[in-house]
Amino acid sequence: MNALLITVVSPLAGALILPSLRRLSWAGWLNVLVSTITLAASLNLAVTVADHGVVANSLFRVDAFNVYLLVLTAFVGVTTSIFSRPYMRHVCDSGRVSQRGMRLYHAMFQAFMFTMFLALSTDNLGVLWVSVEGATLATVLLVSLYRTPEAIEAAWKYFILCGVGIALALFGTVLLYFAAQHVISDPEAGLSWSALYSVAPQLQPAIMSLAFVFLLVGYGTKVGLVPMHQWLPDAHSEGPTPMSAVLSGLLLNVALYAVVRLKMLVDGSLSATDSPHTAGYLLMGFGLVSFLVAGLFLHRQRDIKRMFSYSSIEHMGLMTFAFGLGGPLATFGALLHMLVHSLTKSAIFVTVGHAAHIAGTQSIDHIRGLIRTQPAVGWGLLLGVAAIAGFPPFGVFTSEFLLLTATMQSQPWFTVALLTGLAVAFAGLFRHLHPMVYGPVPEGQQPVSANMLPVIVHLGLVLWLGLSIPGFLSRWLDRATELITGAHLL
Amino acid sequence: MNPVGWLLALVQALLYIALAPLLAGWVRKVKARLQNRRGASLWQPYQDLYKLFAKEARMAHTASILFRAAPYIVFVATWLAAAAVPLLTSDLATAAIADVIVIAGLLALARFFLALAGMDVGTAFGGMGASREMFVSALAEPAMLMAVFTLAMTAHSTNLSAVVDYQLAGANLLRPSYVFALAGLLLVAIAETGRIPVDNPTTHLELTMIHEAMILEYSGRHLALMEWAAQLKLLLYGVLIANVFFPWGIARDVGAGALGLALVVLLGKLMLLGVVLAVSETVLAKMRLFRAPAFLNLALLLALLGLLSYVILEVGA
Amino acid sequence: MTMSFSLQLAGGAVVLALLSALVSFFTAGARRFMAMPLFALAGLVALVAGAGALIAGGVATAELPLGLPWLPWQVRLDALSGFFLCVVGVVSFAVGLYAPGYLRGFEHGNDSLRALGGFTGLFLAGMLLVILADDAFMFMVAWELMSLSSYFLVVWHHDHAANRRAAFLYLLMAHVGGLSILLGYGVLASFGGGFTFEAMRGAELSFTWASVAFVLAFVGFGMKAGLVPLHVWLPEAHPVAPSHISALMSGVMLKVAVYGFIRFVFDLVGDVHWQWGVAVLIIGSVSALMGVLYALMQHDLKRLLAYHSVENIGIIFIGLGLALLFLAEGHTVIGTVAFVAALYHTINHALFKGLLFLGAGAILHSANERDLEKMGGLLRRMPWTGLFFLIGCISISALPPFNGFVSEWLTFQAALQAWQLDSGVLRSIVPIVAAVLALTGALAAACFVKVYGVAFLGQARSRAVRRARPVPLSMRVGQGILALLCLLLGVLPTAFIDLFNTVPQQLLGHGLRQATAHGWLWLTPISAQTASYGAPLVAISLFAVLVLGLWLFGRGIRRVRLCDAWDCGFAPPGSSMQYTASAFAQPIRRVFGLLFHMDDGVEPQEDGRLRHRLQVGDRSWDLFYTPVARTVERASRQVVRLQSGNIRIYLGWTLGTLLVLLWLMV
Amino acid sequence: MSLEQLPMLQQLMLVLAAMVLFTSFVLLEQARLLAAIHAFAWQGVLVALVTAIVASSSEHLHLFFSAALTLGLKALLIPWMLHRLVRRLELDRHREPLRRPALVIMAALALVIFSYWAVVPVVQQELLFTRNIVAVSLAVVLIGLLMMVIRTQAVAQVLGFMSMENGLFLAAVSATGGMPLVVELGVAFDVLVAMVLFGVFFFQIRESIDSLDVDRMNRLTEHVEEKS
Repeated sequence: MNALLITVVSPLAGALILPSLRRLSWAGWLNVLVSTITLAASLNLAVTVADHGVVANSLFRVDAFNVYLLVLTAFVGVTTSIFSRPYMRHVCDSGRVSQRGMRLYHAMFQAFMFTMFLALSTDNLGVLWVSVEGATLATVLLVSLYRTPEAIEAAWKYFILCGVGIALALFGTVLLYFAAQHVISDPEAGLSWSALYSVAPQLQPAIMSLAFVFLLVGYGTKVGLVPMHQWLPDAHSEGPTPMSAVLSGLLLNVALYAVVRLKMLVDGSLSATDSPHTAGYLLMGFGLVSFLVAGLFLHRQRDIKRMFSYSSIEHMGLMTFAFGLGGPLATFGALLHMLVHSLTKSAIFVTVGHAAHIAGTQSIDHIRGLIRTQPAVGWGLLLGVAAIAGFPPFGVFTSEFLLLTATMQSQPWFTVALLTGLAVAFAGLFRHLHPMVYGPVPEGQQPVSANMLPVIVHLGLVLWLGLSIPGFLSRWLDRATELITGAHLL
Repeated sequence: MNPVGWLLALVQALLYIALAPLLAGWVRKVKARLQNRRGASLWQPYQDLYKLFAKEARMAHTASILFRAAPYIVFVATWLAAAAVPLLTSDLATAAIADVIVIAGLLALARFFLALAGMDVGTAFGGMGASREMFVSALAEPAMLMAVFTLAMTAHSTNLSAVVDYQLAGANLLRPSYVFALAGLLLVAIAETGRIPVDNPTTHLELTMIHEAMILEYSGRHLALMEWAAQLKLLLYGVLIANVFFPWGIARDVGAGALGLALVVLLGKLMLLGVVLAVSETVLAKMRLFRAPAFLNLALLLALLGLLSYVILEVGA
Repeated sequence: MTMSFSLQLAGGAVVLALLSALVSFFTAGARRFMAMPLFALAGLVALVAGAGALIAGGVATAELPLGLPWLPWQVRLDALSGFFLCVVGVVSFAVGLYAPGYLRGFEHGNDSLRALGGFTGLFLAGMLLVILADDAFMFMVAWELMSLSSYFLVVWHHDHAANRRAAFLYLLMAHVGGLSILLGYGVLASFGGGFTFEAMRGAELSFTWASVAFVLAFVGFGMKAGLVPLHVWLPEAHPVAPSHISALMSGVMLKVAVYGFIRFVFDLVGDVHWQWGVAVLIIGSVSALMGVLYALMQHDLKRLLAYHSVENIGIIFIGLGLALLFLAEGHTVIGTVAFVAALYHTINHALFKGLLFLGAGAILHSANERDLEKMGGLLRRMPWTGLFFLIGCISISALPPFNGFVSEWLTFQAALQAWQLDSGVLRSIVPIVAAVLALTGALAAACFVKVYGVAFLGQARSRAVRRARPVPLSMRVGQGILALLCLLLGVLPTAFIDLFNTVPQQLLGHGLRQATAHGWLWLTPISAQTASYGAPLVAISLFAVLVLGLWLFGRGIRRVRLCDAWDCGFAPPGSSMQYTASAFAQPIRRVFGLLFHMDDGVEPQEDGRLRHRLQVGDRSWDLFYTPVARTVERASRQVVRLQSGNIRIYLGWTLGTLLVLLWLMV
Repeated sequence: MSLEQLPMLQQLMLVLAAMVLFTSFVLLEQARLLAAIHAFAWQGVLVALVTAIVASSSEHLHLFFSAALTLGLKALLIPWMLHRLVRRLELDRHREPLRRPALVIMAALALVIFSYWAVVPVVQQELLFTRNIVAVSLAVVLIGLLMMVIRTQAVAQVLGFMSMENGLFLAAVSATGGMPLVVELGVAFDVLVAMVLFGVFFFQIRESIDSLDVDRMNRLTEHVEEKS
């Protein structure tokens, strides 16, 4: 319990303390420190959960599913803060951000982490909603941190689109509460996920499916499902790179987490009706469309960060599809994919940040000859993209293998679409990657001081996961799978 | 295999190199007669060879070692190929070593080195000759293989002596496949031995020659070996046609009488073939190089028809 | 040597390969002396392991603590794997000996030898693991490891945009092929209930599903093996890699694809159907013919060799197709003959294609030239390479007494048994395939006369070539081993077929005992009276008569007088008057003109002189690939309309989606 | 049950709900920003009234609190902030007539009918008399969204967003008699912060493209053909 409190509270404390610090260097280190404390606490929490199954009280509920996301979030938070310390200094020295901007950055980084942890660990769907909205509010100012017209435009779109989406999600939540009231007498418990889950079969199917539409559109906007995805590439490409890393690596996961939790409820209530899989089909549809469309988008990119944000959309679509598919195998694969995608994608964004520094621009046409200029960055980008494109021995391949297998067993004809999508996306990524990493060096291009530690750690982990999934992790994921689908895989 | 058989095989192989110039001389003689010339004597080819062996060999200083090795390889390969074709007796030891595909392979080996030798000196004509030779043979070789495959399939064996035995044993059927195969093989033989209308062994007009262009740089014993190999090839094809399609008279047991008879019959058949060849060379004119494909495609077509008519008409029946 | 020990040896080979990769990645100093020797050692160990497996002829399995929690990597060594271990091992061994000398040429280049050596080791490890894999997951991991590392090797010279493009094409097609294979395994797995090969063997498939799986596997493995029309990556990717890598890719990696196909179709799917045989036959013969014709049109030596790989893979698949056909029709003996022919051609092609690429590498190393039109007279500059290259040319042209001839002879023998088939259609298809095979062989001979005549004979056509130096000893040894093996496999087919016999024994349940029943002199695939080939005797008599002839007439070798070329009495020819490679191929280009996408014309140079321009393109591009690319482009151009940039339109999308969903749900 | 049986208070409440719907039509139509802000304030008042009535007619007492909250936030604070912003941005003279008012009204009406069609069958078996207000509130939400779609003016878009929030609140009150308190507080807090941030953004946008016309924010697009 304390571990949980520390996990949730320490980022909040950080968010409050950090802006008051005068010395930026201290702020950077303190940022790392807070994240590390959080990580330690979350690991402790994970151990507790592994021992006792569920840690819960009136407001919080931590089970195998979300504790695994908690640890992931904390971990990516740490590595990103390690990366962001020198990176943001460099940005600040180059004069693109003021001192106030830096304080804002550090505060909002921790605030964002706080909302993430709150959203993950809470048991109350209302609080979940509040904190996801809070995440938007915390990050929107960071997106416009550079104050360029593009940045402000991106922030505005991000703000409006996500605000609207989240508002719709609130409507869905209201309907959910409405449905719950007939079953649960205590109004305070009416939004408690565990309470709802225990009575899911009694919830009125009609209301639940109506609610799910709103919730899906709402949280789906945050997940970045086509056609509500338009904010995502803008926000990723214009914000500072550490922000893109956590947005892509964490925020999308959390939104997807919310969708999955709600799907579990809806499935429970629809199980009696004649169309028990409606929610699953919706997810599959959205997932597949996002997957294919994003793959096509990759072919016409001019900005490197936009490109990778589209690849995030693509992978989110894949996971959504898998969760919609249901079944232990698909769910296991999706959970694993969440993990490896977050690790890989944040590593890629870190590398991209360095690449952009080297070339002095984000435009793909002007990033050239990275391998010659700075082999570490070039190879990091190359291997990262190879990993995200699903090449073994990296972990993404494992999860995609599982997903394809599951699809083939339940919906054989979807595999064709999936494979086409994979091939198209792959071509889209590499056709842009090739000229960037290879080829002669443009004159006057100098290596920069790059901190590749996060990249190495992340890719190393992904490689390990690809070669063999450690026992504790597989048991862990399996328990999460059991929570979601009610069936063991192992 | 009994030693006698091997001895016989050796004798026969020697007989081949002995007879080869004679056939060439005969064809020339008949041709001359048809053109109302007296022509050189039958033995002229032997005298040519002797003269060439006696002469000193010269070689361009741009030529490499391959240029000198080639004549021997060409001659030996051709000779080995010939040694596997039943000449007098169908019970031939060497036929088991090299079946018909190997024979084709050995001929191809000879051609390979012939062409290389043509390119070795680095003259324009040599390259031209090599190019054309390989071009012609590329189209002729499959036709030849198809033609002999027809025989092989009917006899269920690619071993020539087995094929001949099968022919002799079987009642004298009229097989449609054989008609085609024979026609195809005749055309191939003309093309492969460099006769009119595909090539002209007597010309030295730069732009028409194929075989001659390749051996243009040779002299002395090298040239002799090359010429001899060419005559050997002619004889080989002649015997192939004569003994495989019309095997009557070939000795089936190893006895002096039978062998003698076989020799006489064989000579008769070869003379006949020579006349046919001479006549055709007299009445036909040499084709342009790019008409040759049509000619060879016809050969390939005939051979394939033979094969197909076998698998369709004769197996089914 | 027991089976399990061979398996351990194979594992050792993998470890050694990885070790050489590590050495090159992490140490600068040791790389020069250790990496490549380790690589060669890995090849040798793999060869020994494979040979041991072939001799012992059992099955050994093991589990590695890697992979999925419920599916650890399954490893299995049987005769088939053993055979391909031999193929991989022998070429890798030769390459390992060759490479140190060759790499010296790169030490002053600006590409990192670190990556080159490292990925070479990974490449070998990947191929070995593919051969050892016994479950689909490990197979795919190893397969993609192979593709990925070879891609890094292809793109190693990444200064030219053309190389980058080639590498991209290669990786893309490798990826697509991998996905197709994965799907094929998926079909088997969903019927067999499990991703271990053991479970797949037990799968009961209807003809339709079996055919679906077959087609997927055929496409996937065919894409890697380079069957027409899936071959386009091959002539692009192989030439741009360093030559010893090209040797590995062309000589070995394509064989790994063949291995995959055999494993999938003959082992996992089990009962085959004649329709598949026909499909494989047709594709195979098309590949063989197209490959050799396109090869004839090339004048970049490595590109030409790459196209010949297409041809030879086609020949291998003709053999496999015949095997499928006869096995499906119940003629086990003939099917086995065809199968063995395919195996034999597999190892043959590995040997002589490796040899030829190493030779090309030697030329590149000492004359820095890939273009035939600039070569000439190299035989006198580098006699050893010249000799070995000649052996390679003879072998690949399927001329006795070298190895290429044996396998084609076996294939012909199998094809000649077509009369035993019941269906008239099949009976008439097989002979046509045989005709194509014969045509291919003849064209190949023509092509290599062109290559050898233009490159090694005649006079040098450029300065660099005129100055070419012999290559260092290590490179010569590497080529020499392969050349010697080409001769051995040509002269002693019976011995080797005895060795390979365990493969059909295990796979088809029927050996080829009768092939060697008449002693080591006689190769009699079906029966002595049907056909026999005394390869040793042919070789011996060739040699004996040659010696005799040299002794008779060769006494005058000293008595050859050197003079200018006669050339019909024209002026002594200069190097520019020689027949060029394009000129050599011109008659064939003209006859088969329909098949090529030709751009042929005369254009004036800036210095006013006229120059002949000739480009021969591959038709399959505009037939298959350009349309696909165009479709994707069009689709993406449509899709980006979603990102119009106007926030009100975005909001409109949200509203629309919401309304549509509500309408659907209520 | 029909209107006759309803007590006066509840009839009044239905009237108020109808008024809320009407105000959002007004918002949609209103060309002048200040007037629109006033309309929005009135909407807030009405929602607060509805909440109060529900509170009095039912036993959830915390609804009184949330009614007060709504009144303070939606009817006073936010309109006041917007007012200040508009004055400081010198937009008080700004008027932006709709291009096709008739069409917009038709669309809005269609949305009302649609939301009735969508919601009512779902809440039919519900006995709480406020069930039809759910349809109204959904309509308010959708109209707010529609307003954001058609209005090219950033402030107007924010108004649309805020009226969506009103609709949500109305739904919460009418359908379920208010959310749990913690959620209400959270939502209120978020809305407040959001409003502050909107204020910040108005100025940022103004200084970047010296206008608040969202149609002129179209730099970020993949769609190069049309973009010059």
